[in-house]
Amino acid sequence: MSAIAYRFAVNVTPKPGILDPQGRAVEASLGHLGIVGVSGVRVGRRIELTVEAASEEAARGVAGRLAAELLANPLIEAHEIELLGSGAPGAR
Amino acid sequence: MSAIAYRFAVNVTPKPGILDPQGRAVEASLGHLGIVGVSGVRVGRRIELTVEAASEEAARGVAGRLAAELLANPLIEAHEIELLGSGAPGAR
Amino acid sequence: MTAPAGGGAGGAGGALPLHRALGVTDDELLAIGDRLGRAPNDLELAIFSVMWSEHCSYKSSRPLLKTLPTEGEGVVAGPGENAGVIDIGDGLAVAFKIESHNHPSAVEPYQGAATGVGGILRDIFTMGARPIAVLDALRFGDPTDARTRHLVDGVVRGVGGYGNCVGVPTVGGELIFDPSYQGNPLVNVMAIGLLETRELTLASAPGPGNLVVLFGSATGRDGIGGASVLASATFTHDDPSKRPSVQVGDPFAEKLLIEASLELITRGLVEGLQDLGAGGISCATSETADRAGTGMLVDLDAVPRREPGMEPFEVMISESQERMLAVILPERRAAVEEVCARWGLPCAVIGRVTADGDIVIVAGGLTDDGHPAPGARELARMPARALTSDAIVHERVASPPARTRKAPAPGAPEAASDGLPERGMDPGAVLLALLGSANLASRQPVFEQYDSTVQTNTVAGPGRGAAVMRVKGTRKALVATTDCNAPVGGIDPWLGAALSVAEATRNISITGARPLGVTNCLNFGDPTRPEAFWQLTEAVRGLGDACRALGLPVTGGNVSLYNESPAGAILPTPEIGVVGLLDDIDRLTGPAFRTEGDLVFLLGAATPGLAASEYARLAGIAPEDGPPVLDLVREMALQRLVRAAIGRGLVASAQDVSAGGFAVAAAECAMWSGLGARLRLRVASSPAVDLFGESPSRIIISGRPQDADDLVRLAAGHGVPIEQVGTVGGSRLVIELAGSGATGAAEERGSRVADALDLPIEELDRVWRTGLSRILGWDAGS
Amino acid sequence: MTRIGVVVFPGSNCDTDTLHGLEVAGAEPVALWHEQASLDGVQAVVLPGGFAYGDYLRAGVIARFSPIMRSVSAFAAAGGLVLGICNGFQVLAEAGLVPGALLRNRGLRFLGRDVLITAERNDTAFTWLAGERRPLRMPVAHGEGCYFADDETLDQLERDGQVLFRYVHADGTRAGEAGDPANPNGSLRAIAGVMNAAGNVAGLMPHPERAAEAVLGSEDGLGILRSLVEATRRRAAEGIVPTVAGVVR
Ligand SMILES: Nc1ncnc2c1ncn2[C@@H]1O[C@H](COP(=O)(O)OP(=O)(O)O)[C@@H](O)[C@H]1O
Ligand SMILES: [Mg+2]
Repeated sequence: MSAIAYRFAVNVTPKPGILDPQGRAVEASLGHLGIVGVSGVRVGRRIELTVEAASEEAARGVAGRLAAELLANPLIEAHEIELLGSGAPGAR
Repeated sequence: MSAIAYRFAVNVTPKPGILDPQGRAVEASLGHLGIVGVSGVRVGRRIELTVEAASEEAARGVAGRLAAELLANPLIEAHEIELLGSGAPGAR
Repeated sequence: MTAPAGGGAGGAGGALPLHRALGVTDDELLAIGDRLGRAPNDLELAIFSVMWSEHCSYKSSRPLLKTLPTEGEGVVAGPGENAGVIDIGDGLAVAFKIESHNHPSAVEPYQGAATGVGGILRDIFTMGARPIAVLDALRFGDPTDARTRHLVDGVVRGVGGYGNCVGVPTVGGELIFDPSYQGNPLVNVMAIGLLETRELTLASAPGPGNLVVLFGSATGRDGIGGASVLASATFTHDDPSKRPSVQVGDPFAEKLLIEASLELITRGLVEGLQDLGAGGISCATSETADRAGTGMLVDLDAVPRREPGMEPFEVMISESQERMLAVILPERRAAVEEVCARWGLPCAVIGRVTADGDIVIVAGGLTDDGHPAPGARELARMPARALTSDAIVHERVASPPARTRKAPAPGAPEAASDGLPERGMDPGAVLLALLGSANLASRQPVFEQYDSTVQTNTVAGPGRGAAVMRVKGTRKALVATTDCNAPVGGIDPWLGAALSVAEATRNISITGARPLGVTNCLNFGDPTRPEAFWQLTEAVRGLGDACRALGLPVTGGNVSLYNESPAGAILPTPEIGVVGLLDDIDRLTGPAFRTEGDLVFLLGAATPGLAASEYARLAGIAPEDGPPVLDLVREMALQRLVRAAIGRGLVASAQDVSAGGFAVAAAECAMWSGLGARLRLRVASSPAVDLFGESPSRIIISGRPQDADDLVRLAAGHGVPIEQVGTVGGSRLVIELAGSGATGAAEERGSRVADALDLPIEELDRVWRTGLSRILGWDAGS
Repeated sequence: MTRIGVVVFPGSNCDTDTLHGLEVAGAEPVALWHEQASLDGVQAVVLPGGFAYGDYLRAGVIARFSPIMRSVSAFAAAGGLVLGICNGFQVLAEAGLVPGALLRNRGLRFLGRDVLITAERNDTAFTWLAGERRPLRMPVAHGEGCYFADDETLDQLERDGQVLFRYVHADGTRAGEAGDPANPNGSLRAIAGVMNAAGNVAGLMPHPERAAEAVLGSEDGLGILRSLVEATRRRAAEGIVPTVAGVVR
């Protein structure tokens, strides 16, 4: 088949206004590390995956479905999809 | 002061060869979702943060230290730093 | 000396011959050649290096372990199997074992501890037992040090992360801080399982022609060199070249592995079952074959892999987690595959059992009837015995240190005394300091990160002495604890080990249960150092003596050597795990006082010796002081007495006197019940010894006034001293000191020592409850 | 006999506990494998605790796509009684069968200990035998139990009586949000359990099945299990299985 392998990253971040205790914990520990000037820390997930499809659009569609249905919880999380590269199937 | 606010993302992913149980579980569940053609799933973290510094180099340095010492575990995780944007301090 | 040829080619580090790079000494290389009748090739050498590591071969400790008593009532499986198994009646048996994961946890605390839990659980369900409990015994350096805090945090999260997910409750353990563990923390994990006796499954590979099945996770490059390099070489955490590729645990896969393995066993589908741990496929194949006197033909290509391009040696010694090896009859293949598939686990036939006693590894596949396929290459051939039971044994040299008496612990106050500390004056202040101290404060901030109630058997979880699990479908309960008195071991390793056995079994007996057997994890230093080997030798002697005196079998255990860092060796730490059986759970007795007006008794009597006590850590000791003595005959009599008294319903509560002494034990009885007590203690030697000394063989019990005469008579019949020391009641703990020694020490020093300790329970409780979080810098609350 | 199904996902680890607890509560419990579509004719369904699919990614999210969950959703839509405990609650929330989401505990640590909760209502199929507004003691054991919904939703849940359990102090007063040890995970408005608008699907984080026998130190959870079992029995007797929700008097 003429499928191409697309590598995507799905970045999932807590929506603004949603509690992010992990981000707060990172900020709280900056002092111990002697790091200053850092703020607005938000901790989310990054999922990298390869989709084999006939076109970038098709591949993006699959990644998008996966992101919306599985990887992110729309109630609390935002997500964006980033194309990392593409190539022949099997070669990652 | 002449500090500028730089917004970074730190992407933390399991190193190649290191077992990634989460990625494996996601892959195993794709069948139930009726999704085919997805492989090589790796689950990591994405941390977004703002660094105030006089220059991009300086800001990147701070983000890098934070990533290496706190956000990623160098034994099992790789990380990369991505500049998301910059602007006047306080405006995120 | 010139080493025989053998894999000079692949040698890492240029000039270093391969065998040495792999940690194989020149002598060992000769011994390998002897057993093979030729020089090993590189693959064989790599396999030998792992199998002959201290970790897998017990080459330094095996002769010592042979001296331990292993016979006992009901023992179904003892040392040599993956876990000890003891019959508990009703067609049931209990399997238990303790193991270390010290060095991996020092490198990567979360994964090190997590995979430690995973490994010991596999030892349990390999036997056909469902894991029902985990206990974690942890030792670290200075709790205020940043690196220690990082380790504590990671290890605790790792234990919980794994145990919570697989659904085995963590019901007990230990958390001890001592400077000697600064560079080398200890992570020992004990697991307990329950099985129907008829389902006992052994790790052997009988029946030439049987299939060898590998199931569970795919094999990756995890922990390559881990067993040989990591677990056997002196560890420096700054040396990146020693950093192996870290093993990552997958508790979800383990949960599936438990269910699949137990289903295979219940349905009678396996002839033998063995988990894969250190040494990976090499170890599992050779050990199961050796136990059955068979050999194995291993089809390397059939091993499911996680990564492309793995070398044969990597496949053979990989320590990828969550894998099992089963030996099955050929006709059961489909049924086995069906079970694995249902649980979502990869499963592959990787070889055949053979009759010739050799482990033979081939590339290129096997024929259907189990012979190397045409064109297949034989990569290695080694007698299974040579890899396991006939591995090299080293006769190490033991010699006691020139000065066995150690200086007081670093950081201990200069001013030494066997009285009450000048600074403290008030014994109440000393008690509060002890209750809030790193080693005695409540461990709740740690164990509340564990699921201790899953499986709905936990009658007494962590926090108040031994753990108690009911056995569903019976009136019985299993009682378990871990203990180790390492500080005394630092002065006298025989005594340290014997005291550990005494305390652990006493913790079982005070619930009313009868100790069944002992498992142990011997954490020691570099055995090539005569002093460290002497410590090991003495500790094993102490362990054996105590178990013989108390009539208990040692059913298994684990040895962890080379626990040293540039800062020095750890205290000799023979961690003891004990499981006991309570026949009637209605008789279960706890440490907390029960009823206002009950009388309080002290069974046994204090003896002098404050060295290595928590009090000494706080206050220092007189330079000439030593540790307390242990009389194993008295200990046995005491434990018999308390079990008999509980059996007759004469005891409302029972708490043993251990770390922190009488005062701390009494405070626990009070805090945990919310009931105070007014006690009067006759001082025999000095106030510090009677209040805070840790001499063994003492128990505080409470009982109804009308049972006092029976109790006194029963104690006399057992030859155990008993003293009525007071009454339960009120909201304060009052301990008055009476007798000739009460004021003598104070007068000598010309200082004023209060002769009574009088504190509200609330205050005791607050100090005890908040101590650990404060010391570790963990913020309380959520 | 009242047949109540307990769904077994790969990684469920409270399935046998829940089967046992339901039996103690008087039901005939039936294990339901995640890959089956049929509910085997059970009269109510419980999603048990554990770590379905390892709880990897997000607690409960992968389990939600199991074949059996399609049947559970249909059963719920038809009015069948469904209770999710701990991980089961997380699965229900991910599946949208109950409102809200369960975030990581605010303390960022797994927490296993006894808590006190009260039933906010005693007229539901899950609480009518649980004990009138009395603090109930039972264990929690979870890392992701912080109940979250936006303010509007929270107001609506309170208004419509969909808040089923709250964390409380010993005197029965509602626990605070962050920093109050009585609220183990920092749940908003101290919410420990909720139900759907129809009142036939409920989830809670604490484990009633671990507090269903005196030997385990508390029987307070038994009332919750018995509520479900008895409500199911009555509905069966009335020939309404499954049926549109209801409040059991
Ligand atoms: N790391 C730990 N994990 C779980 N439970 C622990 C841990 N450390 C201590 N505990 C529990 O805390 C209590 C006190 O520990 P310890 O002082 O060693 O007990 P004991 O004096 O009864 O031997 C025991 O119930 C023990 O099981
Ligand atoms: Mg102890």
